Amino acid sequence: MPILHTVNKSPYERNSLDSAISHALKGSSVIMFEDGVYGAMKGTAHADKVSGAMKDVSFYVLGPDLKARGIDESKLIDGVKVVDYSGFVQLTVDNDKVSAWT
Amino acid sequence: MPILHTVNKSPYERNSLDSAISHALKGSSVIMFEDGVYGAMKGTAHADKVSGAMKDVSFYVLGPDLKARGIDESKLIDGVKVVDYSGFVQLTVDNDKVSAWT
Amino acid sequence: MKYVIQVNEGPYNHEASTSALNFVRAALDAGHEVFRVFFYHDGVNNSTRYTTPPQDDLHIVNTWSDLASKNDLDLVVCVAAAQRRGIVDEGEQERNGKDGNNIAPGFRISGLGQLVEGCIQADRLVVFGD
Amino acid sequence: MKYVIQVNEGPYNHEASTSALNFVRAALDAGHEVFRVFFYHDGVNNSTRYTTPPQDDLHIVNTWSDLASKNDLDLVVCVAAAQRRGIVDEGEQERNGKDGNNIAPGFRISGLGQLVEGCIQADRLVVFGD
Amino acid sequence: MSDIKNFLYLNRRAPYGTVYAWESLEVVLIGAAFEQDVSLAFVDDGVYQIMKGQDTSELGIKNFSPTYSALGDYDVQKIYVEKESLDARGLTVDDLLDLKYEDEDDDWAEKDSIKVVSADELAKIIDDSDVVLSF
Amino acid sequence: MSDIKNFLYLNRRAPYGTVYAWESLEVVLIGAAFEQDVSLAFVDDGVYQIMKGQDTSELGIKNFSPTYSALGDYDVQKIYVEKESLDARGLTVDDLLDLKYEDEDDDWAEKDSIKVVSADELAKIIDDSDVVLSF
Repeated sequence: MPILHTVNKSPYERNSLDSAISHALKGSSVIMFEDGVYGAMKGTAHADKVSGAMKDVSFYVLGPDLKARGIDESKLIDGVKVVDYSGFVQLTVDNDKVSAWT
Repeated sequence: MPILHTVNKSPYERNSLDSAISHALKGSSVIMFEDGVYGAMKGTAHADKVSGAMKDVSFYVLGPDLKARGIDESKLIDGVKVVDYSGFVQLTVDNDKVSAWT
Repeated sequence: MKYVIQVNEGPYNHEASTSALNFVRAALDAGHEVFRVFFYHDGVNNSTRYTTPPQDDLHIVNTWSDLASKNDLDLVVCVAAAQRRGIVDEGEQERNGKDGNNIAPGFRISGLGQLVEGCIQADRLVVFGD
Repeated sequence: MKYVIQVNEGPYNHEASTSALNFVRAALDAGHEVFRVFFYHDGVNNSTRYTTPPQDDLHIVNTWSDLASKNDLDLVVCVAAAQRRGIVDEGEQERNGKDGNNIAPGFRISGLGQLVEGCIQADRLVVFGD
Repeated sequence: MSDIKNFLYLNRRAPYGTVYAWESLEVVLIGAAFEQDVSLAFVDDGVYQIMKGQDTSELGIKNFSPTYSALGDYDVQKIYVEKESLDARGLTVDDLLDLKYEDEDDDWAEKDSIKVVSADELAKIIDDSDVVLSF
Repeated sequence: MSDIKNFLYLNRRAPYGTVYAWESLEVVLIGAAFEQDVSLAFVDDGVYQIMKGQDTSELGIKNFSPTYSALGDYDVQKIYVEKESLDARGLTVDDLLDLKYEDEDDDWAEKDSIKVVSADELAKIIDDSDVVLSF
């Protein structure tokens, strides 16, 4: 039963992304949105955790929140997929349930 | 000009305590209150940061917030001083200004 | 797919209510059903008709009201959370002896059971919060 | 010592307003002057008379009102923040065409300049927030 | 899908600093009337919610921690506490409230509600639930 | 104490996720009328507030980042950005808005407002201020 984990906080300010990754089983997905999108940037203190988890977990980031914050897609960690709100909705369809890590 | 730094967030959830300590000059004080009081407990993943900073910085914790959370004073890091609200007020008198780290 | 959406933060202070609005719109556009939007914690503050945000910013409360009226959405405000925070409809006004009310069109105040029942009825719960 | 106190969060959702109340009481008890309490961000939600918290919990809004009346406190609610969040007094009601108002006794709505002026006048600013 | 769903209440915040702990508990109490399969998990700062000896009298606010002890009467029997979260905070199960329920299948014997689980076990508990309510 | 105080606005939050960044800026703009000595510091996630290229159109909310470029006109000339915060986030000053002011003591020459400082330097800037407004 795949799960979509949602993360809406910056990994520098809160422990949300860490907690989501620690509790994400193989085959589940994580979407970063709101201030959570900073967790999708490469070359940062937190990027290795996302890259390291990527063999088991799929990572997504919400495009409209990236744009609001001036983050170009070229700055994203390789393998993180950008979705818009309709893609976010589709992820909640494709997974059996949603777990929010705030 | 000594400063009182206030920290009201748990060190596990937020970066407030870390930030306060990184910006506290010798002779300044830090008071932990609200969920910040968890930063005053010994034997934890964050206790070394407080102990390590203690030669330059004085640490205080708000008693009423400790009691609310069921933290006995025997569980505090050595050298952290417990104050009540009137002690908190006095700290804002004894220092020249207050900087809040939320 | 049938959704229940939980909104935990008030407008403007956190992005949560804007995110929930955008999610609900996208879900409706994709042909899904939004069975209920449940406002809890400070989320109850999405439902006051007393807001006057700057004209160059999104009017979050009116956007909820419009969305509800166009799509027949069930916008439920938790009564216990509303009482703590000062959201009042006509019934609450009378019950609690208030001299007015502030609930916006399209919202209704009801119990926490509406959230639990929504989770039982719906296929998915999506939470927007701090 | 002369204080200005800034309160950034609404009642109940965060401990900030309770902490501010306890601090203000202790400062007054110690003979200090509280020049102004300034409510900003979601802190403006401390000032609605529409709340009805459970009887076994602290009534935060009434506690502010009582404290203000007994100590002649200046409780100032930021107008820009209040407009975004639905806090209305008689003046704002008229200006923004609202059908009522919800401000509690002892609070007044005014501009951000009141915070800056408070910081200039006072010896200490103490911030309670999230 | 069966008529009864597995509800998991995922509690990650400390008490009193924010209202989430208390308003989560209010959902659990109301939700009990719906006779679903309910579990509570305490992880990250959520483990602080069930520390014993809480006394809010000096703050002047409501102490809601006694309510956790009543959960057994609401048929809440599965309370998971994450070991990694306890360890990082220097806590053991002895620091927590002694939460019990009466097992109707075992002649109403009083049993412990709290079960300490690893992060991996908690991940599976989340996986096994139908609805995750995060607070 | 002199008639003019040193005001330091300490910005530690990312924009849009919460309102603090924008409502901090509103205080700075209003405060300018009081002709105090004003500095802004961006530290921790606060450095994200002044990233260039912000575009909120797809979210449908107000983009307030152009306002930072107007700060020079409000006589805000000292904008400190913490190096450690930039480094941890993989950012350099090239990722930030190009904030300028006109120096009236130097024939209105256009100068950079942003100065990148270390955590130690920022600690001293905090120490040198009279009032610290934290957002």
